[in-house]
Amino acid sequence: MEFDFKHLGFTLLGLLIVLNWGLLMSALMQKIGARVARRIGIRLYQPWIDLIKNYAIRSQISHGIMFYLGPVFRFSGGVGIFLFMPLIVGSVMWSNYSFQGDLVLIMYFQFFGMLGMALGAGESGHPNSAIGISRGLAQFTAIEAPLTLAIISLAIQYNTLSIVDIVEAQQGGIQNWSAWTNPFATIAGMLAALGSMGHSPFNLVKAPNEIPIGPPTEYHGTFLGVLRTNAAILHVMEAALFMNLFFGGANNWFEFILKTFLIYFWSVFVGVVFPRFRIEQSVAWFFKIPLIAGVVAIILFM
Amino acid sequence: MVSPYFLLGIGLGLAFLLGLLGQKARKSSSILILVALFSFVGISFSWLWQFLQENASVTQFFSAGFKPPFSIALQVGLHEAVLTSMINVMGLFSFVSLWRNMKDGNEKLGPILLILFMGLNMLVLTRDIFNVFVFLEITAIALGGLILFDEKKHARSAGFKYLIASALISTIYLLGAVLIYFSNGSLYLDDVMALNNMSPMAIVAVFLLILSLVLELKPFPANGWALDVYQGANPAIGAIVSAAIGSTMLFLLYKLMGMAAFMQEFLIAVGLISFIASNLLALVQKNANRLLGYSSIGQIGLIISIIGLKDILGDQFLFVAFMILITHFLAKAGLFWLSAMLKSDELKAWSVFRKKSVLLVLFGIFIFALIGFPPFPSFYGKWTLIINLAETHNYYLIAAILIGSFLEAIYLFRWLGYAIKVDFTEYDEVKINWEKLIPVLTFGALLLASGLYMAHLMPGIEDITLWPLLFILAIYLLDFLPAYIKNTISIAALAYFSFIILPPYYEKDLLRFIFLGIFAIGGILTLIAGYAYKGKRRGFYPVALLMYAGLIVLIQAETTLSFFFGWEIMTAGSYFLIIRGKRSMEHGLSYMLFSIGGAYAILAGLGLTFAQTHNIDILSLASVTVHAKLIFLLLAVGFLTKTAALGLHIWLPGAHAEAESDVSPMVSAILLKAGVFGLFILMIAMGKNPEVASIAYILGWVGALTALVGNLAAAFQEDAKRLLAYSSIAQLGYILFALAMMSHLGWMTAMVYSLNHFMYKAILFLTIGAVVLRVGTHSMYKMGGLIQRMPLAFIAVLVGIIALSGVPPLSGFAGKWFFYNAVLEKGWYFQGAIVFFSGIVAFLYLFKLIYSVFLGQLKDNLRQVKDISIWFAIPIYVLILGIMFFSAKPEWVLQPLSDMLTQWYPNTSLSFDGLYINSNFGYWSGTGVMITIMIMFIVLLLWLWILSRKVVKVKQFNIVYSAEAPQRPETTHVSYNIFAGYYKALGWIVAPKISELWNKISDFVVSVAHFGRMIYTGNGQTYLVHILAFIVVTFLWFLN
Amino acid sequence: MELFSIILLLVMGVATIGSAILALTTKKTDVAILAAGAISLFASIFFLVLASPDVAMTEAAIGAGLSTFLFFVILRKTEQNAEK
Amino acid sequence: MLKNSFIALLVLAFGVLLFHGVVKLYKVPEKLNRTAEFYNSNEASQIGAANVVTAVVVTYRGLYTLGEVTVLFLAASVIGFFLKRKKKTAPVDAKPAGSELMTTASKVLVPGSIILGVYVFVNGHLTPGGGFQGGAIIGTAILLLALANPTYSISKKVFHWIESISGFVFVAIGLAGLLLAGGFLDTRFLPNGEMLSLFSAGAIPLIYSMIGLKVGSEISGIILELNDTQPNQD
Amino acid sequence: MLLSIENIALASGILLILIGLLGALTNKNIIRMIVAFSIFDTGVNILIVTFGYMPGRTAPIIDGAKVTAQNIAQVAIDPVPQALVLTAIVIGFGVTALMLVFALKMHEKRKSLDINDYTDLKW
Repeated sequence: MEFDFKHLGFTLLGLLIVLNWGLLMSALMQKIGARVARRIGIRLYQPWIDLIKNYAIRSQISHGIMFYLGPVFRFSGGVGIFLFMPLIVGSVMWSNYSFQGDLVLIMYFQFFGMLGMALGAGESGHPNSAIGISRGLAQFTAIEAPLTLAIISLAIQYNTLSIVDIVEAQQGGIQNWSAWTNPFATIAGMLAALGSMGHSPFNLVKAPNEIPIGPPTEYHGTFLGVLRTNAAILHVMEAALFMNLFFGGANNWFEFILKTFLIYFWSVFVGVVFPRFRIEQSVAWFFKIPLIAGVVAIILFM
Repeated sequence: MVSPYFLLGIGLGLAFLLGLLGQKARKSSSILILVALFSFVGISFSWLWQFLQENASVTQFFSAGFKPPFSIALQVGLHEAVLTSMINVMGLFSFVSLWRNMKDGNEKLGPILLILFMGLNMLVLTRDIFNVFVFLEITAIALGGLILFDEKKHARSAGFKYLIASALISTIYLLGAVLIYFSNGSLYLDDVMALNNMSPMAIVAVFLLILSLVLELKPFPANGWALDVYQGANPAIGAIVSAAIGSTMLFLLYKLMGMAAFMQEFLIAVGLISFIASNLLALVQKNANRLLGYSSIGQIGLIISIIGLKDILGDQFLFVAFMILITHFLAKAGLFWLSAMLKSDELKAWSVFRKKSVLLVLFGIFIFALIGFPPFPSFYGKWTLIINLAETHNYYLIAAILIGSFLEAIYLFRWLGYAIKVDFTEYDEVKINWEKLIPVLTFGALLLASGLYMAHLMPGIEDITLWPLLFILAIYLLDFLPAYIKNTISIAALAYFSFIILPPYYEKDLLRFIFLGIFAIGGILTLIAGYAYKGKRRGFYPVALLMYAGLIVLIQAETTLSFFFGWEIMTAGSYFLIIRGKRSMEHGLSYMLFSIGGAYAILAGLGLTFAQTHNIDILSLASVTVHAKLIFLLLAVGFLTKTAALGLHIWLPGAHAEAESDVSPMVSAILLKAGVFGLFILMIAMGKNPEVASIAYILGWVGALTALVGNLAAAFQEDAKRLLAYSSIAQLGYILFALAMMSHLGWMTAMVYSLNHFMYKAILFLTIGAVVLRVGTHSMYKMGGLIQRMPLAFIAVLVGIIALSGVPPLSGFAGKWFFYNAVLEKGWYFQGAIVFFSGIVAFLYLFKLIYSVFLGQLKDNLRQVKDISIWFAIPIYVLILGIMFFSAKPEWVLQPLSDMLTQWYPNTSLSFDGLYINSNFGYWSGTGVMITIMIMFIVLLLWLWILSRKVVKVKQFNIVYSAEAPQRPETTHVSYNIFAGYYKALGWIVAPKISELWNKISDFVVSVAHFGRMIYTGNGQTYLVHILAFIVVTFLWFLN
Repeated sequence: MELFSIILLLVMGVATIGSAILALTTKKTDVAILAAGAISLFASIFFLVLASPDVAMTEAAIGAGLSTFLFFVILRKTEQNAEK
Repeated sequence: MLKNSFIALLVLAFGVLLFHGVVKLYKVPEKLNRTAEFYNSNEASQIGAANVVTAVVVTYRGLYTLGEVTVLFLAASVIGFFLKRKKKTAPVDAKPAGSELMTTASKVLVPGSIILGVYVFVNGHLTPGGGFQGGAIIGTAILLLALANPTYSISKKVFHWIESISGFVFVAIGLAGLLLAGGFLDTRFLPNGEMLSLFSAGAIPLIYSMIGLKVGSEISGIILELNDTQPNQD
Repeated sequence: MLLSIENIALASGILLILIGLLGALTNKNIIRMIVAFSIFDTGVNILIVTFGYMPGRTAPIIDGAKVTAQNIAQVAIDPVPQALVLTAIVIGFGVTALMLVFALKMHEKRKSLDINDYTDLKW
């Protein structure tokens, strides 16, 4: 497949849609969370206001070059996943740059942003950044274990590592979704999704910023804006990944929005119900049911 | 031919005449004795010359003009000529080494020594069984006399024990000799040997003769007296006992075994038991001379068993026996003479040789020769021995010999480690006198020369493999030059190699080209870092080049022998490199032990192979039919010790971490690939064999678990180099896993990992090493914030960890991508999942590494630190360029690799389509991804830059910190035990169970040794009881 | 003659073994030395009977004579040393 | 004592083995074996010594004798060296004279013994005995002398000279055999002479004389060394 | 015949060997050990000479009367064992002498002749 400028236009348009949907979705989720807790919650347009505010702040401080580059890495991570992810089934133009690499590329590119962020926050010299990052990394490894098994199971099932092909194979009705054809992989994957979305009970990583310190505090102004922008994109794309893998992908933007919402909602739903884990608990947890589900998923398709 | 009776005439005549000279003319009498010993050497050399150059035939000289059995015959043949030459050279140098002892009014010492060596000559030459008794007694009395002159503290009680033991033993011999006479009416050895069927009495007689000779050779356990002599007597006398008398007795045994073929099994058993037992007991020995005694007894035991193996070894017998004997002879004499220079008996006292590097080098040569490293004769001896034993299916003997050799290696290398590392200030300085130095030097040179000469005789060793060794010798002689000159020479040597020898391999054999490239170019790059070192860096260059020479020989090897040759040379060189580190003594030892264990496994495996194929071509492995599993396993285990697979890995962290800054990348990024290459060769040759599939499957699991444990352990390290070392273990685990898949994609993965690991591990180790040189500590929590002081280092580490972690767009991703495809194709899902998981774990330690060292708070004491040395930066950035190239244009490298691998795996799903690499499962465009990410990154960077041009750099402690402003960096740098929670959850996986297991094994062995040596009570009578019990037991065994 | 030899030898044998046991059991070293000398002397008679006069002479001169003498000298010297 | 009874058991086992493995196999030979047959039959014509044992020891298997001489030489060197007292500080007259009886007896016995010794070694080829026995007898004579006259001292140098020269001559005769006759220690480079006469058996009398002188002087030397260090004896 | 010359000699020889050996192994006094060794040697020598003995024959010395150059092969015994024993005796003396000097020298340092006192070197 060759590169052309029309493609670039569609990509930018897709990015815009995803960004705005991500912002809206995060507002929705906060609203839902608040309502469950019998609060009124934020206004739905609050994320946009926050974003603009952040970008508009004039005073900006830096702790050094890596501190500066950290958000760039992070942002690249989010955008990169977007770039390598097919959005709408069968559409060449909405499949972004997924022709350059397969599922393995996406799996590994996730780390790009994480690494950059970790390094940037690390240079801030704030002890809690390091604590948060170490916890995040630790938990992330645990999340990846069941997720890997689920992905391997899918790859065996569909005999491919290409997301496009996996999605194609699920077309033709709900009964063809991996969720039905490979339930254990779906269980493993969706449980892993809980962790990767970073909501309670797996939000210890962000815990340090509740006592108002930690990376998001050191990062403010434009940096925070960049990080917020990225978060919006990344959340949608993570949901999109699970959608593509387990729930038949999306044939149009409406389906895309609905499915990503539901997948994202799943993690919020769990988060509202369960209290937070300590890090060793969450690591251990991922090595129990999710891992077993993943193992079963592979055994079934071996 | 000169009549051997002149030896008698000269020796005795002079000894008798010297009484005339009296005490005044001591000097002239010493010179006369020296002349006599010289004439001995001359006579035996003249024989040697006649046999070697003029093809003289074996001649017997009869006494009194009658034929034997009515007179006594002295036989001069090639064997006798060789043995007498050895003995007489030894005699000459023994006399030289005792020169100063002659001064203290001990004017009788000279004649006694002369008579001793004359007696030894006669023992070798005589064909009369009773005459042997006479000269045995002369030897015993002369030796007793020598010991009596000894001023050492316990020499006399030791000598007394020796005398009573030898009195008992020689009486047994006397009985045997007399019975021989009564049974067949002749004392002439050739007569007895010609007997077709022996009478019972003759058999008993022969049994007694052989038994007493075996007893003279100190078999376990009837050898307490000998140990006491070694310990108690002057080491110069120990040298005579071990080298000269030992060799003579062995030859005598060999000679008399001509009539005792029925006792071969007995010799094998006794010899091997002595070999193993005395090496075992030596493990807990602290006294140098006694240790040498144990070692002597062990070596002699080995040769005894070889004499017993005469029929089994057939044509090769003489070669094997002589190779091992000559090594023992030269090395043991040399070691005893070295010991004679020291005042203290302690093993650790040998560290004073560090001040006289020549002596240290000699010590090293002797030790390596004893263990059987190339290029010394024992290497060829052991090789031939094992090969032939395998050929005759004597597998248990192989096991026994290798176990014994391994035990020997343990204490010898520990000792060498003491000499190289232990603090020597508390020991008296060594004073070198010429008369002590000359013998040691000569014997060391002879050892080297004989080894180099032997290489010519061996089929399968190309002469060219010896050139590097000579070059290294030359470098050693240049050791007085400053480091940068030697560095330049070394680089030039490797560069020469790279330009001349390397390019043809590109067409000929790409696999070898790649590994040679890694070794040669890696060698050059790591040596460039050596410019950062000031001073002379004594001893570094010879050993570094030794390692590279070994690696290169290893790759170039076409035969199993030269492969093993290269393997051992490489091991030796790397051992010295590793042990150069500050706290690396025990790590060097454990490295060596695992290496030797592995080498013996390889040796056994190659032996078994040869037994079937009768071919030393390295590819003959492919035609193995029986025992394929065992062979594969042995070889694999051998290679895995070098790649540090789980269970065999415990040496690596310490060894790599404690090595010098530019040595760590050598041994990690480069050296480990030797094991990978071995595995490649092994799998190429034997992979098609259906029997090995199950082992390959196990290896796959081992690889996966190694990766997991390695990475997890790395995450919990506080020492930067140790962290990287564990990381290497894990990376090699990936490679092992990938290789074990034995598929095209699997091997692609392995190749890509090998290349990548070479580059990024070299970058990381070089950088961290350079940082360590600047900051003076390995502990990461003592660093921090160095990004401000060392941007060059930071960028290098950043690139390194991105590449290592496999994050696109850098080249590490290629490995991950191939890995996934290979796993799916092969169907090793669970192992694959483990490896993948461990790959994620890698992020933990990579973050820890870069964060703890470069980010966080800069410590006060590091505020003035400079960036890494330019000499480190150059190779690092060259390697970064390499990574960048590989990342941007992976297909340029991958396509040839893939084509190469199709010769072994023609069916591949891999296809190259322009920038795209496709497999059955997925696709990937390295260039495309690189471009996409670069553009995106730059765009986003610009985006941020446009929005935030007025960024203000704040001070270090300007952070929001719970209403407090921190003052000290240490309190805000969270680095120590950063993954505590993770450790709580998964730490059990890396609990040091394996180290504990190895420790328990070694404790057990040591306690056995402790317990076993209690039989040596020190009481002469108990020793006699041992001897008598030995006689009774073997007699009973024999009567059955 | 034959019978005489046998009786002589029998007596000698008993005497020899007796001396040997004496040498082994006696408390005094000089008695042991003397007993050993006696054994040598008896042995030389054995040798004579066994048609080996050369051996007999040697045993008498060296075993019974010289050796015993040397034993005593050494014993004396050690006693002397011990006194000092 | 447990240990001693174990040792006794071991020795007993050794005895049983010796009996079963060695003595029981021994059979009284009916006739001489080939070596003995050769020696006994041909000695008279080849060597011409009346005492066949001497011919065997000195000529046929002369290396044994050379070995013995060497052993004695070694032993004498060591003994002589180590028993010698460093330097005598006490005055000579501290030593009392030997008893009257001893002195008188020695006057008779010493020359006799010496003559006997010389006779034994000179006639070694004819009668039992030879160099070692003769030498030992001479040594005994010197011992008597020393016992009788503690103060008596002969120059030890003389003994050293005799010892060295006789030893050397022995070796030289051996080499002469090698050069002039059939082999090392071949005594036939001198005429065999007439059987049973003193000057017969080639160089055997010469060799035995040398050995006798050497052994005698060695032993005497030792005794004299010891005499210098003899304690007071009462 | 049980009570033959050679049987008595053999029995004496073996007994001497065993007693000598036992003495060497159990006597703690070094000089006594050496004495035992010399008894042991004597036993061995008796054994050897007995082996070489042939009943009814005489020594191999030509006296011109009973033994002549012609009949010596029939009437005399084997000269070789005697030669061997001769050598063995002299050598045994040499060894004994050396042992004694050792004993003396050891005693000089330690003032002890007990073999148990010389166990500094062990293990």
